[in-house]
Amino acid sequence: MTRELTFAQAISEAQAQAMEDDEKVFLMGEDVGVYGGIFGTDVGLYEKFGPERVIDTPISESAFIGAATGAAIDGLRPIVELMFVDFFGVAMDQIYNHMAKNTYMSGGNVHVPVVLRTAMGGGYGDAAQHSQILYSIFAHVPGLKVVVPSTPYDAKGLLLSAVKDDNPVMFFEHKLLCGLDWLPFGVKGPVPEERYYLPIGKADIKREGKDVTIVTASLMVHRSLDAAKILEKEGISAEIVDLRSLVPLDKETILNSVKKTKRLLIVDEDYLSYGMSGEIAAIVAENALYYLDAPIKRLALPDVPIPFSKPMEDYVLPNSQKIAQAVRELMKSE
Amino acid sequence: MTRELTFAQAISEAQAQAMEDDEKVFLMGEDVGVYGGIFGTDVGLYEKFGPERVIDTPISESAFIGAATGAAIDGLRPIVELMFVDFFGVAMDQIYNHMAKNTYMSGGNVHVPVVLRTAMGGGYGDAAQHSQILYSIFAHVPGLKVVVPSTPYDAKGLLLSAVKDDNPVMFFEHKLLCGLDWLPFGVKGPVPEERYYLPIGKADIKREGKDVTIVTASLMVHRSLDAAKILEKEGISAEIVDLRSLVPLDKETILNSVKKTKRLLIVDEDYLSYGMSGEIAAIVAENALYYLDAPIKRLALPDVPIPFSKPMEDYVLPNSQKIAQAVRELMKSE
Amino acid sequence: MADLSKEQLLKMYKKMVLIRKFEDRIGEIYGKGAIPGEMHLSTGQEAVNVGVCIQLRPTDTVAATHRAHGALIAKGVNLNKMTAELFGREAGLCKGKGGHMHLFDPSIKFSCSGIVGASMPLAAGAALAAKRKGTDDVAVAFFGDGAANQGTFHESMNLAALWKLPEIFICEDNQFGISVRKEASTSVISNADRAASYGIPGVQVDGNDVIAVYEAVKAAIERARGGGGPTLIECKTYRIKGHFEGDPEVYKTKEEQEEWLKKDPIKRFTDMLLSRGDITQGELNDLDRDVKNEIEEAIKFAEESPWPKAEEALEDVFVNGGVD
Amino acid sequence: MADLSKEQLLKMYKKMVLIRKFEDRIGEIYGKGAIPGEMHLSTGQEAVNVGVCIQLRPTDTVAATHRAHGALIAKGVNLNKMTAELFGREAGLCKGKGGHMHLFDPSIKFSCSGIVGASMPLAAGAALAAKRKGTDDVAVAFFGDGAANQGTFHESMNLAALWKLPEIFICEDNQFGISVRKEASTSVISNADRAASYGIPGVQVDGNDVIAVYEAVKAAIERARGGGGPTLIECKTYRIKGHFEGDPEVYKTKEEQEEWLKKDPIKRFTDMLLSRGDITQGELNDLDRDVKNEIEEAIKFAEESPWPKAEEALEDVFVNGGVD
Ligand SMILES: Cc1ncc(C[n+]2csc(CCOP(=O)(O)OP(=O)(O)O)c2C)c(N)n1
Ligand SMILES: Cc1ncc(C[n+]2csc(CCOP(=O)(O)OP(=O)(O)O)c2C)c(N)n1
Ligand SMILES: [Mg+2]
Ligand SMILES: [Mg+2]
Repeated sequence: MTRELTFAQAISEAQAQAMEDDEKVFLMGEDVGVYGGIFGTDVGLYEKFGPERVIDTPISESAFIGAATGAAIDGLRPIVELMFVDFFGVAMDQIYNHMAKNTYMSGGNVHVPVVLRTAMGGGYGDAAQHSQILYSIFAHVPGLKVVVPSTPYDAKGLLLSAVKDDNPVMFFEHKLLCGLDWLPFGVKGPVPEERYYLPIGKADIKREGKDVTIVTASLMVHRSLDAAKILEKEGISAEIVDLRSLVPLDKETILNSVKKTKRLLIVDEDYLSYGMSGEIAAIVAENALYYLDAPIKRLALPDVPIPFSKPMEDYVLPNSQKIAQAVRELMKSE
Repeated sequence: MTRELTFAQAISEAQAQAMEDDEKVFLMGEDVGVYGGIFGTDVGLYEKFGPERVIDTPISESAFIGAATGAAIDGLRPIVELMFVDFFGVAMDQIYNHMAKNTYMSGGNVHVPVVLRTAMGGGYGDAAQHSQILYSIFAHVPGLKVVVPSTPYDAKGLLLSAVKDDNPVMFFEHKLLCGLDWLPFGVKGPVPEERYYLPIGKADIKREGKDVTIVTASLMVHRSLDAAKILEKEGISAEIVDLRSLVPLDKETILNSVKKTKRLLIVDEDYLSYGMSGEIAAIVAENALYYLDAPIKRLALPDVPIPFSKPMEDYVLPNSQKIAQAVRELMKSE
Repeated sequence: MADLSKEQLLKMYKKMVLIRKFEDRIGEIYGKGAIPGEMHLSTGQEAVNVGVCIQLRPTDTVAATHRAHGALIAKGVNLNKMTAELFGREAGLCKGKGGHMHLFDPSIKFSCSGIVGASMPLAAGAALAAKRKGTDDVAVAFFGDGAANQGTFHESMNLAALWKLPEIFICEDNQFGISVRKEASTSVISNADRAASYGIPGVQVDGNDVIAVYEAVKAAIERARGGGGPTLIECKTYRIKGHFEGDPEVYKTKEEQEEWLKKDPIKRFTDMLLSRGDITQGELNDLDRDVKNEIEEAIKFAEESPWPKAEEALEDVFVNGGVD
Repeated sequence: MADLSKEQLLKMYKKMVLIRKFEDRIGEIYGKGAIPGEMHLSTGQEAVNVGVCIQLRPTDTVAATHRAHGALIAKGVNLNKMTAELFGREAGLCKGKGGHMHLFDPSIKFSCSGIVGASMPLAAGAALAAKRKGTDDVAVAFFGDGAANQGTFHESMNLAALWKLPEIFICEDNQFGISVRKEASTSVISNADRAASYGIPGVQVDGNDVIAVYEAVKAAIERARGGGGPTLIECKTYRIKGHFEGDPEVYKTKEEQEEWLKKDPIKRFTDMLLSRGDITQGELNDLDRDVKNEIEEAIKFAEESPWPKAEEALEDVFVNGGVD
């Protein structure tokens, strides 16, 4: 299995295969057509499936995301793209009061198989309204599965599963993973050509270790892997749990890892307070308190909007140096 | 100081006094005029200040909440009402990308003194789209102060401070506190006639105790007080920390109480995961881990939309019996 | 009344009376505290609901509002299940999870929402699905005069017009959004005029005349089924009761209320039916009796229905189905 | 060109050239990687920005979009501070916190936002403030043809019309929302026609003719200052460059692009000025030189400006002020 794809290519391939397999699947969103998606995730789909199945929408997120819900209720399987998650505020009602709740409110009689894909993340100077993570908000409100892949392999396998899921799935794609020219970083990795389906709700241990557990997701998995390499040289062995989905959350994998290593760092690019990092900490404090050899530590975006200027942006974003440093402190503390 | 007001009356009085004191203060929202606010919080204001300062809006939350931000930047001090917090999804972009961030994005050059008041909470059969708490979402995104009063006294003093604050303040009013005929519960309490200003960011110990700390807010303060009475008879002394604001969060009061009692229950009417209960747990797990004699416990709304039917609604909402039971379990566990 | 048979007319009459009498009873029961939450009744607006829904197929979609009983009954719900849902019982349409503002009946493609303006995008989605599947089904979005100032109105109307979706926009102009008069919320006299912003037909009809509603909607349905795209229809009516039960209605005048009581759509339709000659008061009385029985049976059904198990609350957030 | 003095005309010319040349330089610098994030230039749309903003007072508000350089310069920003902000420096308008899409200059009541459609409610608020304070200031909202399909368009237009707010809605119709042509996003030919939905005047002008823009806006300003309420003006123009720098522009045709290059607003204005007789090429050359110097000075200022301290990132979430 030597073929390597970028994260964006993996997503586009998954979408193409899902559309080939099922007439009911179609894609809509802003600039998903000829442009191929602002982050390259839809390249080739318009050419392959035409304007009837790869639909450019007006800039009316409430209308077209709501329409995705309506179409899903009526038996289709829309993939709908919210260009940046930062724009959720113009369409949140359709997302959380309808897409997410119609199944429950109908007593399970209505199914809403929508995949809502969205780009997230900072690190390239796009400032306060185009750099956010925000997945914690969607994980907080019930009724949405929340998927946060970190590798091309996971992205393809989870996206194929998301399209087959009979529930609304929100699918978060970190821009810096995509592998575009104008963006820093980018990941490439082996991706099988054939279809494969990864279970939504299973975390993945991206690196085994014995001294400390780092629980994280998406881009921060890569930052943590880099940190682990630094730490290895210092004799610290870090285990990295890639959550892969926030809902359902794989508590078992988290708890087992913490019980083994006895130290927990949570790394989160989302805002620190009232978010993912707090939830993971709480679960461990409820269920594995006495296994801990040190207080839980969190490294997340401080509670400030994301500043434009590079020194300030660097200052607020977690990176491998800061992760390594946090682990060092964690190893010293008891 | 014998005069007693309902929670709704306290809010209406605070608004009246704020408007008397400062020409720049005005109120807008849906049905705030002749109707007096759906939850009675604006009664008398229209009669007193007229349609120029107590303004009924069209049902266009993005427009009028955005307009509040625009007017505040231009030197006014709007109070704006979002009838139910459940409707935030139609206006979230204006709230979190603009009202909350313009100060920061402008490098502190723009001030946004808006008070965004909103009603929250369940317990009267209003189901999945009209019963939510959601304060954790606003506490997660930076730039908003988040105030969650539990008593008429606190409501007046905190609202007067909110109007004087040069930052956007989101002010959460639990419907069941308001004291309306068609709603159950309701609180009345002593409220001074004169103006007084409570600091935003200070928690309040609503009951001292030594065996266990209950951290909570809004209506759940009352449920916890009832639970404490039950527990007292069983020889358990519960201390109740009323957060009063989630942002700023008074970590000191929480930590001091936990260090004293050594046991922590968090009671939250918001959804369990990725919210307030997790954040409080995380702060304690980071800062007071070794003081704990038992794992942290959380009692919150499970991660389901709020069901309509009474037996099911009762089942998901925290109440004094469940709180008492959770404390009993906490006292047993180590 | 063009092509309407006697049978159809009687069916319309019966539905209108059913809505009225049913809601009267629900109002009573709510007043006694047996139903929790809010309660929005559509008294006086029956002609709109019936004029629209009577001519829809079960496979046509309806997305309605917080004031949805009328549309749901007109669309052909099983009244027993609907009532059980209002009562929060296990046998309800949604097993008691939805309640008054969240009534779902996928067997007749009906949904509603408590969020003002939310019906329009959802119906656009159903219309898109019909178009993509190549059926000639249509989707109807009900919304109020208040909702017409919500952003979703504009976005959905543009989307439906642009994509020529078979969506029909029914504005129930009952002249109030809670306490706020339409003149105090709306910068244009008739919302029908706003159709021009999307290059689609906009029609204003007397919403208290069930035949007028029927005919305007008929034309819109034909247009939509034929691929001609959406139509906006404003139905002028009046909210006879408060916004919700318990509303003090301080913002209404007595004169206005009385004026509109005279235009009661059921009274008007009754007079018209009787004036035809081939329909007798006796026939109408029979229908009234049937309606009464149906309602009492539904209430009995609901009352006898067991309460859902409390732990049921934790089910149905997600359905099974997909990859494991 | 009615009442415009030579001095005013030259000022307009100078602003247009300043915008063009400044953005050319910024594009270059961005291309070299010295500015991060996205970069939306307004090349070809200078006549709109200048035609509108040249006649505003410092106390009139402008709320602009992600493509805001033109409006900000036309409104009278200190170019040094603006440039320093684009470079992320301490001396920037926002101390480096805002950047290209979030430029705030309260001294001239200017703001912008990276969220499509967000300017309209914010400007409504400024207009409401002016009205409440009893000044005759106005507020201008800039937005694109793409933004005109966003819900905020409808909501703000209705609010402004209903409350007769002194808000002027400037639709910069550059024919694209990123890669999507207006015909593929908009169900009506001219957004100016949508004014009818709010009972306000809707005007379409040639957005590449700075005088035409000036005159249409002048009438709207007079109306607004006089209490007559809002106006919607659609300025027909063309986005000469990509949506952002680096856009491959696969969705444009060469012919179309060339057609529009011929209608370059600066070229057209220059020809018109010279045809007057009292303005000479020499005068324009002098202005061109001034502009060049101003730009180079601003870039120098920005480059020499220190970077903000990293820890500054934690400041300014909240301001001091209120009760302690
Ligand atoms: C987004 C949103 N805003 C506000 C409300 C509160 N609300 C419920 S019904 C209503 C009035 C709606 O008026 P209209 O659309 O005319 O419908 P009607 O009640 O007259 O049938 C309001 C403001 C809501 N449910 N959703
Ligand atoms: C709410 C929202 N949706 C989508 C975007 C992404 N986006 C940025 S600019 C743009 C196109 C805007 O088109 P238009 O309003 O015509 O302005 P122009 O770029 O042509 O100046 C889009 C879709 C956004 N910033 N905000
Ligand atoms: Mg109405
Ligand atoms: Mg454009």
